[in-house]
Amino acid sequence: MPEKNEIKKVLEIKNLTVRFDVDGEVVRAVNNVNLSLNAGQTLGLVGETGAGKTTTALAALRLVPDPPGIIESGEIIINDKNIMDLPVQKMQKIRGDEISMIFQDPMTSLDPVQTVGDQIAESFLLHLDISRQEAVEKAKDMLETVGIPRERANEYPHQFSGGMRQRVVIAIALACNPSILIADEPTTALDVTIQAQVLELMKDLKAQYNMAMIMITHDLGIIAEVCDDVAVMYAGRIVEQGTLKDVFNHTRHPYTEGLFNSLPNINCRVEELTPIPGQMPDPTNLPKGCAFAPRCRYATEACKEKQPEEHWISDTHMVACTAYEQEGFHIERGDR
Amino acid sequence: MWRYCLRRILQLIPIIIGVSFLIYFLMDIAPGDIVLLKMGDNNMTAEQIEALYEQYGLNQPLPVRYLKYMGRLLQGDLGISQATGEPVMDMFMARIGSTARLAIASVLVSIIISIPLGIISAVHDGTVIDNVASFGTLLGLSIPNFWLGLVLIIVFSLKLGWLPSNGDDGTIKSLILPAITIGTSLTAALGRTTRSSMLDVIHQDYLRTVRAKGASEKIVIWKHALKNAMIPILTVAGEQFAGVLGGSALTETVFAWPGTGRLLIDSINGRDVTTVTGLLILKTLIGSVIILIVDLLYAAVDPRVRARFANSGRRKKK
Amino acid sequence: MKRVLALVLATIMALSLVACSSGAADNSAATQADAQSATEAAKAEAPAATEAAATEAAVPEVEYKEEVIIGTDTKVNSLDIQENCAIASGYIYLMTHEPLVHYYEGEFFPKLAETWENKDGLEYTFHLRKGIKFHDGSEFSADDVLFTIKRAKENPTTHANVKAFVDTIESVTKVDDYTVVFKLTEVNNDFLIDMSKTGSLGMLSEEACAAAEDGYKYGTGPWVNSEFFAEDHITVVRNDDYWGELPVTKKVTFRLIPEASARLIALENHEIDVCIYPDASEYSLVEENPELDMFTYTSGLNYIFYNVDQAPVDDPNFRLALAYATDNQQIIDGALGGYGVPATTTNSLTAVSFFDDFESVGQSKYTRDLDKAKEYLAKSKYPNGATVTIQFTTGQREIISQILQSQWKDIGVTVELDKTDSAGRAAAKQEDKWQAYLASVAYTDAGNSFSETFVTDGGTNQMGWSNARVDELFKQCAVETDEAKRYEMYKEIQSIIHEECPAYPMYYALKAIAYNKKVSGVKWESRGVMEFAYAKVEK
Amino acid sequence: MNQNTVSSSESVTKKYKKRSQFAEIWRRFKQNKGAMVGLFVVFVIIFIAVFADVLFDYDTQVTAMDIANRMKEPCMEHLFGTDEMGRDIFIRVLYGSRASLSVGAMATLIGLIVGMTLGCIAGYFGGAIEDVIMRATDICGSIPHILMGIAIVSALGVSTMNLILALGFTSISSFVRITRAAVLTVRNQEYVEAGRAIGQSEAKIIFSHILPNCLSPIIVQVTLRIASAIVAASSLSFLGLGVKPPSPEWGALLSAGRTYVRTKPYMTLFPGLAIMVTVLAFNLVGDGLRDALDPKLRK
Repeated sequence: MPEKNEIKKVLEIKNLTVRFDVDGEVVRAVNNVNLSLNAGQTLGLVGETGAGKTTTALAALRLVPDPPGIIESGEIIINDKNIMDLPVQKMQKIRGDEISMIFQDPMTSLDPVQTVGDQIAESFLLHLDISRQEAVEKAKDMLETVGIPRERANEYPHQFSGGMRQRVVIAIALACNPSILIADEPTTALDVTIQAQVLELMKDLKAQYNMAMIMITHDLGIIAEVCDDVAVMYAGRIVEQGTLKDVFNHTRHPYTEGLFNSLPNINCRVEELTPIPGQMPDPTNLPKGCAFAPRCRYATEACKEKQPEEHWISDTHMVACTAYEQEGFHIERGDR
Repeated sequence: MWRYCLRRILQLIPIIIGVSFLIYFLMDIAPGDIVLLKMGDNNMTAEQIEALYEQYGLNQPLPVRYLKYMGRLLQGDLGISQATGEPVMDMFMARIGSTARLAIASVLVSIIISIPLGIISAVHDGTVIDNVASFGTLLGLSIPNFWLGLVLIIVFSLKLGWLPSNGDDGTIKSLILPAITIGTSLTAALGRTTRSSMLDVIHQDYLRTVRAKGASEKIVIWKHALKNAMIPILTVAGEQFAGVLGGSALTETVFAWPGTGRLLIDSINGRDVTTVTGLLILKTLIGSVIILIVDLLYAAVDPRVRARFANSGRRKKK
Repeated sequence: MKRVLALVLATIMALSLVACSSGAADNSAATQADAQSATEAAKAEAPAATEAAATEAAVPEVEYKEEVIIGTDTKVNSLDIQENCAIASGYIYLMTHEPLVHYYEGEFFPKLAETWENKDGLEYTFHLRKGIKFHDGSEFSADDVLFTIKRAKENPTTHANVKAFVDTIESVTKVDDYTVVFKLTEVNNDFLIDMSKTGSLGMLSEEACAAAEDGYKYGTGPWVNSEFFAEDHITVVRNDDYWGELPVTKKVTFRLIPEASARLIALENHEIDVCIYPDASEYSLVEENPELDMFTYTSGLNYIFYNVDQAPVDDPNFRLALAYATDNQQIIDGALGGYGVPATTTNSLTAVSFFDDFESVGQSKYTRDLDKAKEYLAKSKYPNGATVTIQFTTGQREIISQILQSQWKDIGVTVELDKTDSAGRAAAKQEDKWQAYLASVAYTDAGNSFSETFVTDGGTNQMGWSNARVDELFKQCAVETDEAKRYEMYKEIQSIIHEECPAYPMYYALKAIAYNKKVSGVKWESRGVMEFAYAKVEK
Repeated sequence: MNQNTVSSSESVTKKYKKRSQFAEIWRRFKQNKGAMVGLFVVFVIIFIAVFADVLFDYDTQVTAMDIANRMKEPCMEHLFGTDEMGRDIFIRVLYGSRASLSVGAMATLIGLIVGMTLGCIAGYFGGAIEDVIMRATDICGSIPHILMGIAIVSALGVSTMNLILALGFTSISSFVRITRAAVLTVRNQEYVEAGRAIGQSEAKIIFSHILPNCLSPIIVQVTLRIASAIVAASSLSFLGLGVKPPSPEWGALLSAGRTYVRTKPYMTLFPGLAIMVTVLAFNLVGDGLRDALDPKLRK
């Protein structure tokens, strides 16, 4: 995607650190994360389960459950407002109106005892000064927009299939035309065929509504399909960030490389899958140095001692890896 | 749904047979009987006693008496009180109104206290607020009922003169004190259920969806969470209602409340087997019907249950 | 002991005088009236009462409430007056039903019989009042008297006391519609007192009883049974066709409030006008309350009954050992808060036959004297002590039995407590499985009244005790007309009982009825059989 | 709950696997301050109950009357005052813990043993036996407990043993239901299948596999039941169906003092408080245990 520096930033996350205090122990979920999102842009956030993707997204809506979650530091700026300073009522006005979120599991994201029409209408009622009747009408319109016949507004979630429910969730999220949509693994829980339909729908709607979107996923295929930019998270940190091309074709971080290596390659089926050895470190007890170092085949003593710093390879491409302090270091997966 | 109701009502038959037999048996092994009681401290000749036993039909062995009773019961006849000569059904009808009013008011008191406290507890799970709120719901349970009743009478009737101290004059005023006395003893169970049911619900994804819409916590908790947490709460409230309908004899005694509980205790003391058995059968019936109604209420609360009812008459398993 | 007794009696008198001051007009009018001129008296009664009321409240006219509410403690199970002898039911029966003769504080007054004659103590002729109607409209006549006695004799649910009395009536014959003759099986000096008991011998309507199963609820009294709801209330409404003086009040409700504290609170709270039996511990609250007053009287005699067929209480010496180990005053202080009179003999305090000067006949009174108690114990079959089970039913007796437990321990007698309910007691008695039982018996003032406890197979002879000499003496007393000779025989009876101690007299409880000072017109009665027929409450 | 924390608590559990299950429960229980206070109070009361006869002499201090000193207001000599027979209420309340606790505990024990056995049989064997047991349970459960208690004590006569029997009988149905439900959930788990596969006897399977795995709801029920049995005992005392005098059971003290509720309020206040504190403590412990034993309710 060509660079457009003048485009408005709709979301900026600066130095975000989130921890959870669970049973007297501290879980470091998000550490010093920086992200920014321009209007109309789609950012992919990739990482293993537990990398801190969802927490980062929830923080953007200030929905990190508290207790036990605590946003230790950081600024989150939505449309030029630092939401960390906003009173609760103001924040509620922003949620759903300026920033929306779609959750992973459509089976559990809908209130089982309210009709889907009412659940969509609630969004309108919360943000627009309209009557209930009007809101219900608008909700029905919205259902049509996501491809569900409007007559079904009076039905309950249990009468819908998974894919349909996710459409309802999307309708709720998009009801008030937010400028930012965060989609947290929106297709993971769906059948493969439905996945494609839902993704297609999201792409269409994104274009139609001209939203910025953060697509959280661990599926690199989805990233390739819908995203402009990619950020890779590991143990609560962003380890590599850049345009789709930067990250996919000019991979720099050993972890990103590991991710690609663990994907089956249809073009080269002889190649054996090489999963990343070991497991993600215990977030209550992160290593002093690079969190990936214990699993990293390039790791040096320095990696274990020191937190990696950001290395900017280009204006758009960042990698956080200590190894790049050495002259001439490169990983195996070269530029493609 | 009708099939479901019918099935539930049919299931009552063995229960009623069991209850009536158990009570008949217990009353039979209890020392003394209505004849000896009528004699009181006085001496009677053997013939006189024999005549009385015959008059009350007590000269027959237990199985015969029981079968006779059941035979009449089959025809819907609950028999005639041995102590007063009135039909048991009439005695029950004369008192059930007071008891029902008291039961409704008590459960309302319980709901008013325990649901908010249970919710607060759940929302502030694990904090000091949770502890205080849980403590609050437990308090009523820990105070012996009759003592609380007497203290309430002293404070609100005697010292403050706000409320009548006893009796049922049909007004809300006379209901308040006995309802508080019973209601507070119910808060623990209902509050506990509310708390755990809310805790189950409160971390559900759909509440996050509602929050993400921009809804305030008030809407999240009271509109979405509470409605979802309602089934266990309804169950307990229904059981409590049935329970108070069945027996609040102590409070009825303290407040001189003309309900069925006192009638039952007096009948037990008076060894009035017909009345005791009849009352307990009626209580069992009413209690079961209430619990059935609560089950049907689930459908009103939860569309999934509604769907299950609509789909088949199969037995619902929770 | 005597001083205390005198003091208490004085208090009772004073209290009852005060209480009766407003109703005194009725009483004095009634006292003046003699048997022959009863009709005139009834006529004279009304103006006397109005006169008194007029002088009392000359300036402002006193207005009365339409309803009097009386809080009671005992459930009345039935309105059948022949089935029940409890005082609580008596309150109601006294208002709705009338006997032939009325008895009040030692004197007889005509009621449904205008006059009566007695021939040789065995034959009584009653001349009935004419033109009296039952509540159901049927007319009162000699047939109803015959029916009432017949029903009492034949109905299996008739209370044993009533039955015992009617069994002494050999026959009742109708001379004409308004004259009946009673023939007795034996002379009974107390016949008229027994006849006056409303509970047993209020007149029932033959017609009403034939028409309806609950025809017994229709009497001839100034009040008509209206609502009957045993656990809550019993209401009577004024009988506007009453032959005598009409009450001012239109409705009297007896509300059952089982808890004593709650009942008194209801009185203080103006929810009821009269509170039957407040708890003794709360008498002080009544005394401190300027709005309230109290009528106190000594009620029945509280006994320890011994089952004389059961070891170890089968031995008189053992029973006497227990008697001399017991301290009545401690029982009264501990269980009754001091509101009781220690009993010294087995008779009513106010009975003409009362005798307790046992020193004069070479005996000694029962006082706690451990040496004497141990002496008797040593003489008994159980010189090393034994275990006695005390059976009891109500709360107060629970404390008494604990006090006895504590007292008797001092002579090496162990007490087991057996708490039961009245049905349990009835069963124990029937099966003869008990040793000692705490109970009270209320006697009338009649000399012979305590016989029912001590003659062989007497109505309240729970002990199974039988003494030929006592039986003989009671029989003689009933027919003896010389007062002095009779008293000598009563002395001997009480002395024999004292020596054998089949029943140990503990105390006479001081009972009370608290009421709002605005209440007047209640006929307080020293035995506790209050008449609320003319009760009224100032607005 | 958000997926981060879920995964992290998974790893937490993993990490503490080496700790015993008991230590884990205890750790969670400790965090509940209310439950800890309750536990402390329960221990104090049990301590007093166990050593009551060491601290006081039953004959001379607990039941001996002293009419001269009756109805003394609370003072230094008699901390809680004296009753109508002049007995020290403080000593009677302390000694009463023995009677009250043993009534509560014994009654619960009866309910537990009978109820657990029947519940186990019903849940494990199923079929006709289950039907019979559950119908019988429904019958007993459908009669209000307090009325059932009244009927039983009236029938058997007033005594401490009969009170315990009555309260025990009424608590059977809840134990049957709870045990059966718990057994049903573990009956078909793999480790039970495994036991069956290697030919263990039914009894062995029940006692070594099934029961230990459904203990937690039963333990919670036990603590709550003890509390409610103490309250129920006081209710029956009020109706004159409690323990035999002169036992200083709290319900009996409360009931005996009720006529003096206005003139001598301390006579009911202290036994009332004793019941309240004990019942509260047991309930707090029960609730705490419930939370500690059932981690899915917690975060």
